[in-house]
Amino acid sequence: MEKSVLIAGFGGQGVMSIGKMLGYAASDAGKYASFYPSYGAEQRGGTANCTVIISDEEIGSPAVSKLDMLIAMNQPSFDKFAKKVKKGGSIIVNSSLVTSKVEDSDIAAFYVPANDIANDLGSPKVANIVILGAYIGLSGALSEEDGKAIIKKMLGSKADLLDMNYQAFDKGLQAVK
Amino acid sequence: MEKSVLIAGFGGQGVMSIGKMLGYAASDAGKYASFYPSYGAEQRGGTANCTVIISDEEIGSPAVSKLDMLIAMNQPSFDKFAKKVKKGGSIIVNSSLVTSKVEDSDIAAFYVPANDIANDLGSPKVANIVILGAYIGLSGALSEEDGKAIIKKMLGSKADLLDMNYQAFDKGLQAVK
Amino acid sequence: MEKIYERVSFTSKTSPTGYCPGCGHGTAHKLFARALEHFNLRDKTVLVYPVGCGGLAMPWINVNVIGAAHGRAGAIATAIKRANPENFVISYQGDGDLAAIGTAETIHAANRGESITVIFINNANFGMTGGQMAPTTMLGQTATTAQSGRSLEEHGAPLRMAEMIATLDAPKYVARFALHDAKNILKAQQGIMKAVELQVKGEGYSFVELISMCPTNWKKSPAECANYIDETVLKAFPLGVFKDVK
Amino acid sequence: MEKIYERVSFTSKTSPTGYCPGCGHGTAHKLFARALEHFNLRDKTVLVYPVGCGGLAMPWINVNVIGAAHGRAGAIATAIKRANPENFVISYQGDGDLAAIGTAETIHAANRGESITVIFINNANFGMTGGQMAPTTMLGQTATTAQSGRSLEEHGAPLRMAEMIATLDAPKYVARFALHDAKNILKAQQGIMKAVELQVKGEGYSFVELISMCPTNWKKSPAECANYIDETVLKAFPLGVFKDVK
Amino acid sequence: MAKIEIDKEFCKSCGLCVKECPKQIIQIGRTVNSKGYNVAEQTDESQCIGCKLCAIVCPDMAITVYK
Amino acid sequence: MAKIEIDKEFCKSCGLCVKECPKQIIQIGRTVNSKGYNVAEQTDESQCIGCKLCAIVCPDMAITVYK
Amino acid sequence: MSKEFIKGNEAIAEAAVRAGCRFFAGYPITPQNEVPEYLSARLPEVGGHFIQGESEIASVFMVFGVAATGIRSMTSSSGPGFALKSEGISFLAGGQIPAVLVNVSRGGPAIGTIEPAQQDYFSAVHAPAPGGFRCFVIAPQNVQEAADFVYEAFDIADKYRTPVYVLADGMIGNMMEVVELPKMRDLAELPSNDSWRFNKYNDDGSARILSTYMPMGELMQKKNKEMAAMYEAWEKNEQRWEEYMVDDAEYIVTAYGSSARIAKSAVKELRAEGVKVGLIRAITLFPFPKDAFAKLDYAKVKKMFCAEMSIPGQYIYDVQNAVLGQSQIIPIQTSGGVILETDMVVAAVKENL
Amino acid sequence: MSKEFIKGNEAIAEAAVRAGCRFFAGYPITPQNEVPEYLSARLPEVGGHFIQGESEIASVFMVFGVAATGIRSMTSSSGPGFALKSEGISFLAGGQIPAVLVNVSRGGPAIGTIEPAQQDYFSAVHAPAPGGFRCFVIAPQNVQEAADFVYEAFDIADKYRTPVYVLADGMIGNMMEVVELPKMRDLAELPSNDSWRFNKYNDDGSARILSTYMPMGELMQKKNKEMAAMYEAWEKNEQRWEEYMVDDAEYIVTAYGSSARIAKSAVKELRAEGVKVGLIRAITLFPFPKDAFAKLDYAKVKKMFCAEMSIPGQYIYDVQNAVLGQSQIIPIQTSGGVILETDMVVAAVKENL
Ligand SMILES: Cc1ncc(C[n+]2csc(CCOP(=O)(O)OP(=O)(O)O)c2C)c(N)n1
Ligand SMILES: Cc1ncc(C[n+]2csc(CCOP(=O)(O)OP(=O)(O)O)c2C)c(N)n1
Ligand code: SF4
Ligand code: SF4
Ligand code: SF4
Ligand code: SF4
Ligand code: SF4
Ligand code: SF4
Ligand SMILES: [Mg+2]
Ligand SMILES: [Mg+2]
Repeated sequence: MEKSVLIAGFGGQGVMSIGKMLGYAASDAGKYASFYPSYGAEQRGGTANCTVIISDEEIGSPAVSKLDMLIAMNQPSFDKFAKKVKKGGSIIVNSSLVTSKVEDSDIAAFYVPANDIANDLGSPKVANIVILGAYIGLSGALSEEDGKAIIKKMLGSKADLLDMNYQAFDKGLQAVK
Repeated sequence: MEKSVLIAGFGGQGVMSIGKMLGYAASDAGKYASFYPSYGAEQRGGTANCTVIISDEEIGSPAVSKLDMLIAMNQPSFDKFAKKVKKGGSIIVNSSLVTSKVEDSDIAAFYVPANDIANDLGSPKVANIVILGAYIGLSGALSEEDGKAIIKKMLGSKADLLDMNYQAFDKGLQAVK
Repeated sequence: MEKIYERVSFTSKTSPTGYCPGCGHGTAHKLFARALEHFNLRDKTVLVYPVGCGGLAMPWINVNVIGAAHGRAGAIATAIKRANPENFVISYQGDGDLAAIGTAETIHAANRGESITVIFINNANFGMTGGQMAPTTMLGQTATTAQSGRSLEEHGAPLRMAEMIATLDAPKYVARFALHDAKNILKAQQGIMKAVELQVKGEGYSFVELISMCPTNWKKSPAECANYIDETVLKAFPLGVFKDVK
Repeated sequence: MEKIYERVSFTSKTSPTGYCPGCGHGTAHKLFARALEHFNLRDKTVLVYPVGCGGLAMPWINVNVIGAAHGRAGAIATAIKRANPENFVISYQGDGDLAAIGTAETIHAANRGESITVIFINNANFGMTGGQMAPTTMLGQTATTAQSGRSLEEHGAPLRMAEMIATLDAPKYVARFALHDAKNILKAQQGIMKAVELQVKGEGYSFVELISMCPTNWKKSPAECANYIDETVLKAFPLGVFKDVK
Repeated sequence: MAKIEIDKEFCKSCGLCVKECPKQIIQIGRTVNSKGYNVAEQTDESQCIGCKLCAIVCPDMAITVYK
Repeated sequence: MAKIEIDKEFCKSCGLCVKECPKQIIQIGRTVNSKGYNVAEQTDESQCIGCKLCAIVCPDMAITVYK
Repeated sequence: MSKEFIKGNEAIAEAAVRAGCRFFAGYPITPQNEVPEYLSARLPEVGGHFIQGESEIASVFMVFGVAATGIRSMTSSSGPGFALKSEGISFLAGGQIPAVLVNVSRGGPAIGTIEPAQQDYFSAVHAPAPGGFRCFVIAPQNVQEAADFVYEAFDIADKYRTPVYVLADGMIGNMMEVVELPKMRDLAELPSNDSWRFNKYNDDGSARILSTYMPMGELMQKKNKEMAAMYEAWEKNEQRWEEYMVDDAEYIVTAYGSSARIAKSAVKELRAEGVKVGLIRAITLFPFPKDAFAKLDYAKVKKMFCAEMSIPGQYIYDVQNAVLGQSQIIPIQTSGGVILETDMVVAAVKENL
Repeated sequence: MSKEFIKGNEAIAEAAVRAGCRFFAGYPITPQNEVPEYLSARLPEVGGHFIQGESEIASVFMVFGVAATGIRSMTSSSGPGFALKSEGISFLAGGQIPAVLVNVSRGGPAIGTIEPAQQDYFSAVHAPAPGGFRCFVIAPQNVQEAADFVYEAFDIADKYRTPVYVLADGMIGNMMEVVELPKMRDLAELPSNDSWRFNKYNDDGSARILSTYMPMGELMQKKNKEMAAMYEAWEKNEQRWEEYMVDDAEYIVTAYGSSARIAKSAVKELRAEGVKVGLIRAITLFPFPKDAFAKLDYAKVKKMFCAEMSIPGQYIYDVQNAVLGQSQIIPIQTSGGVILETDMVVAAVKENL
């Protein structure tokens, strides 16, 4: 089993941290994982994306031509990367910011209004945790427990935020069920 | 016809200028000529030497393993280079400063007390012109006229010194006859 | 009503600079572009731009530009001006570029008194590569390669290029301004005008250092950056004209 | 009778330096060797010597030496001292080396305040390569690459490294002496003693510039060189202590 | 009588004009431009004295001033 | 009472000691050393005051001074 | 040993510390910045020293100075920075000083692009600088190997008293992977350097001279001959490569570094489709693993493919020199930050069956 | 045309002026000092500019700037100086700027020796800097060719908008020979550079950008492909070599530069003794004259000999890649300032008859 996902969005959307959390979780779960980031030359205002691969075996290319999954956090990312998803793959669309729909019928689409959910929870910052939940709900590469464990680990001393993050995670999971 | 000569001595003895004069003379005479200098790392106090080749054809290596002729202006040069002269070759020894004798019977030796001759002429500086004369007298690569012409050209505006230089040249010529 | 402030005529009409919000590079660009406009130099101008964030402006400014290797703008500008005296030559450089790797080129162009205008953006760090310590970083300021802050013992004090260059005989105008508020920006504009005029008149070398902010790597809002400059940076880098040969 | 002046104990007993007659490098070597002898430092010493004539002393001085690339002695000395604080580190450099190609390394070692002793032989030209113009060549002085003499307009003025370094915060002792007569040599010896002592006490960076002669390339006898220094060189390079932090 | 115009596509929401305006009549608004920045806007044109300070401080020449 | 000793193999005939000696009792002599240099020599030991100036100026530490 | 999910540049830095590296000097350049950043904080913790040089030149010469005192030292950079380090590398080789150089390479020439590429091959392998010397060059293909090879590089450097050049790329430097970091070395167990470090006086009290200047041709030639003999010893003893499904292969893909892991995916894909294809991955680039190519049965090999992230090709030239015309070699190349893709390799092979 | 007895370095300098060179920047280093020295006086005479840079780095970037304004420009140096020029050479190539680089090379690595050698071969031919680009490299064998090739180098540089690297050595630079210098070019007749020099505004008033920075991989790869195509064109159209007595030869000696003239003497000597030996001299080193080797009849060639003043061998590697195992190649090598001698070549051939 080898699963690739590309996560893309504006600089400030926590795209890189979702990717890293997936990697840490996979690592903790005893799997192989790679996280490959791509930045523009400009420090800000550009877009950011990363590719994460989780696998039971040694990983070949960390930057694949055809994706199992795309997480599109904003419209430009959707426009740029939707065509890189392979037939049978899926796209998680942050429908709070992306207005387009997935048109290819061979690709599964999951619309998760991550920013709205996060705002409803009272913390715009957890939009990326919502997405983390959605990814785990869908990909099968990691378990729910893996996801929660890594959230706990990442928060570290800020345990007071744990509940809120778990909630965001659960909302994400449910959104794709 | 290709004739090689290595001229060696202390830094201040005009070794390089003899070499260059031979080259200029050969060039003026329509021949091929090469002048290849070798300096130490120290600006002063070291020894200097150059190899001059005069030829009717294009010249191969400008730094030959076996010399047709050596001009040894001081003792260290004699010690270092005498063994590089080929059988049948010759050595012009500045016997004013070199006390050794050529021991190899296959090598012709010409002892020219260049500094003494120059001093006698009243100008210690023309010792190298004495040697130039000796070279031309011996090598056959250049004619007497070639030698005198180049002396004249080199002196340029200092024509008042011409006589003295011609005298030195002639003494050199005679010394090897 | 009449327009009393508008964009420089030859900069991009369609998009802003590529810099982060509040970045001093934008301000600096505006100021020298304004000076070129003022002296009608646009069609003679050759801009030597650096490796560093300052290079992002290159398609925006719409003057002839040549991209220097990191630190070498001083040498490139020198030579272009010597061989093409009809060109107006600006060298635009960051502090990593001008005061670290390019120290030699900077000092020797100044010492030879080349007829060029040097605009030096001192933002107290290596902006483009992600906030490493520069020779100009403040004591106590953190940087990705000085994570507990620059210290006098380990790193020495912030390097004052303008003062050092002012010790040389050849430079004609050496000054330092700041870009963190309108008052200072107006003074900087005057200084740049003066430096540009000097080259126009063929009088020699000028050096204008501009204390600038890098909100992204300072990890402060632009407004906080402005305060930091007032409270801290200007103590290490006093503003002023260090040399002005008439 | 008692010996009141003798050779330094650890320099060559069999041969003089490799320098030309009258060359200031020999004098400079003698002075710092004497200082090492005085403070009993020979067995701790690491001498970073340059590419340039100054490198010729290397087998003569009999201390541990490392040959720098041209201009890089400042960086090498910095790092050796940081990683080996028990060593006494001297960087010995010519003016082509320290003030041309090595400008950046020179200034940054000084600005960081490295605990090293820099001996700078200013002989107003590139000696070893045959008398090319250096940043320190006199106005009007001829050189193989400035055959009608250095000119202010084309080449700028002689570069005063000591003065420039004295504008920095970190250096503890910055001074210039001359080596052309006994009186000046004695003063230079004092300055070098002071600079050496500073490192011995762990107090930081010192820089001693020595105005030196190069009879071969100046095309003057040693005695004429001494006069040239008195009459011309010292006008461009005034002697003095530019910084002395207690 | 004076007014300013802010070019929405040039504004990067840095807030320096807000800080600088002596009349405190600029704020970061709710409009988002195509690059995702909330654009600065003038709140009360009538108070504008045309001092140009906002335009002078704007790193991106987003502001034009009329008087 | 003072005197100097000049190490012949160290002397390079630069003449700086000659220039420096306040008593003018050093000259470049006729002895040539193995490197081809005419060696400096003291002309009148009796006048030497042991001031060391000759030794101080000698770039090659060819001179030892006794007093 | 526990595993960590760690960024390539940080793995490189931590591995160096564990190998006993106690000095690092470098200058910022993307995509290797986390190496100096990490070490700026880490080295002081273990009693080591970090200096951000005023340039790449200063940095490499800082390493030259400290490595010459026997302390394990490293510098890192990327393409343009390695141009500036070239004189210093020449000094490390000429001075026979062990040190480790890490190139997290990007696209070129000149500033080029900060994205990953393999365009520094010739520079690393054939001519890190003028002068005709070589570095020992080793190329990791993933983060694990980046850590392992950097760790080992210090031992190779000490063994031969040579600079060892680890040729990585921006992909390896910037990606994170699950890695088992090597164990912390005890400095006391490292080989003694008292016989050669220049800042130790000899037992008889005489001084040591570390000079790369050889005024006499004979001396210089002697030294060149010694170096040439060392390179021959490497060629004999240190060639390293990986073979994957080569035994029955009719088609051989060869690659190194990041390209090799990508090529391996392609080989797996092709094997799954029944294509008899194998991979030869060069691990050491100098010494070049020419034995891997010499021992192939060319009667069986129908075609070879050489994949690299460089246009014009570079690695392919050394492959040609190893294959000596015994098989056609088809290039598969991207460059300048365009990443080689598994599909490209698969397609190239299929087109040539 | 009159002949002159002139020093190699001066012939190089004068030939550059006659070719239309009007800008030179350089930094002193033996054995090329007469090039800058001569030009410091000569260039102002013809309205050109000479600058002694504060370093080799500054010098090459001065040339970069001025050459980019369309003025014919040159720099020169020797080994260690070329290490420092490497980033600048990469900028010339990356910026597609015509310029001439002259390396009067000496022994290495590091400071090495100031005496002549051929140890900068790989650096010149394979990797003047990281980044995977090449220079057009041409190697004179005597002072006449040094002048001629430098003269021609400016035209090649303009034709391809590339740096052209003249690889000479300290022997050629410092010796004097009888030379016929090329004629003075009229600047007005040189090809126009208005289409590309960056300091001219476009006719529509828009500005020109000279940048080697390509943030997008695709752009960089496109550029790399264009450069690769140019190198292929060189390989097709610009290979140059000299053959001497090759037709009936059973033994082939190959060499370039100074070594080639020495080898030629040896070939003459051997022919006089009846040995059927010939010489292939590489004139262009990049493009490498591989056609010279491809067209040999290897059935007839018994053995080949490769002479160079470099240990380890470098030129021999490219010869191997051209010969592709079809003949044994026996190295004849000196290095580090030890001059190759005719006798060595003669002896090597005789031992292997
Ligand atoms: C030779 C070389 N070394 C390093 C780099 C990497 N680099 C790019 S920009 C930069 C520093 C930028 O800092 P600064 O000059 O202060 O400009 P800023 O971005 O702060 O405006 C560096 C080190 C490079 N491109 N080339
Ligand atoms: C990188 C490099 N560039 C140039 C040289 C050639 N070189 C050797 S010594 C020297 C200059 C010496 O001048 P200076 O430093 O003033 O020392 P001096 O000989 O005058 O004492 C130069 C340029 C070199 N060895 N390495
Ligand atoms: S990183 Fe700093 S210097 Fe660079 S554009 Fe952003 S704010 Fe400006
Ligand atoms: S050339 Fe000058 S600096 Fe060099 S040894 Fe001779 S006198 Fe001294
Ligand atoms: S012109 Fe002055 S008053 Fe008007 S908005 Fe701008 S800063 Fe405020
Ligand atoms: S200063 Fe300019 S960029 Fe900043 S918020 Fe105001 S208008 Fe926008
Ligand atoms: S010690 Fe004084 S008096 Fe005696 S010789 Fe020397 S300089 Fe002259
Ligand atoms: S100063 Fe020394 S070297 Fe010079 S002449 Fe006197 S003794 Fe000889
Ligand atoms: Mg900066
Ligand atoms: Mg000097």
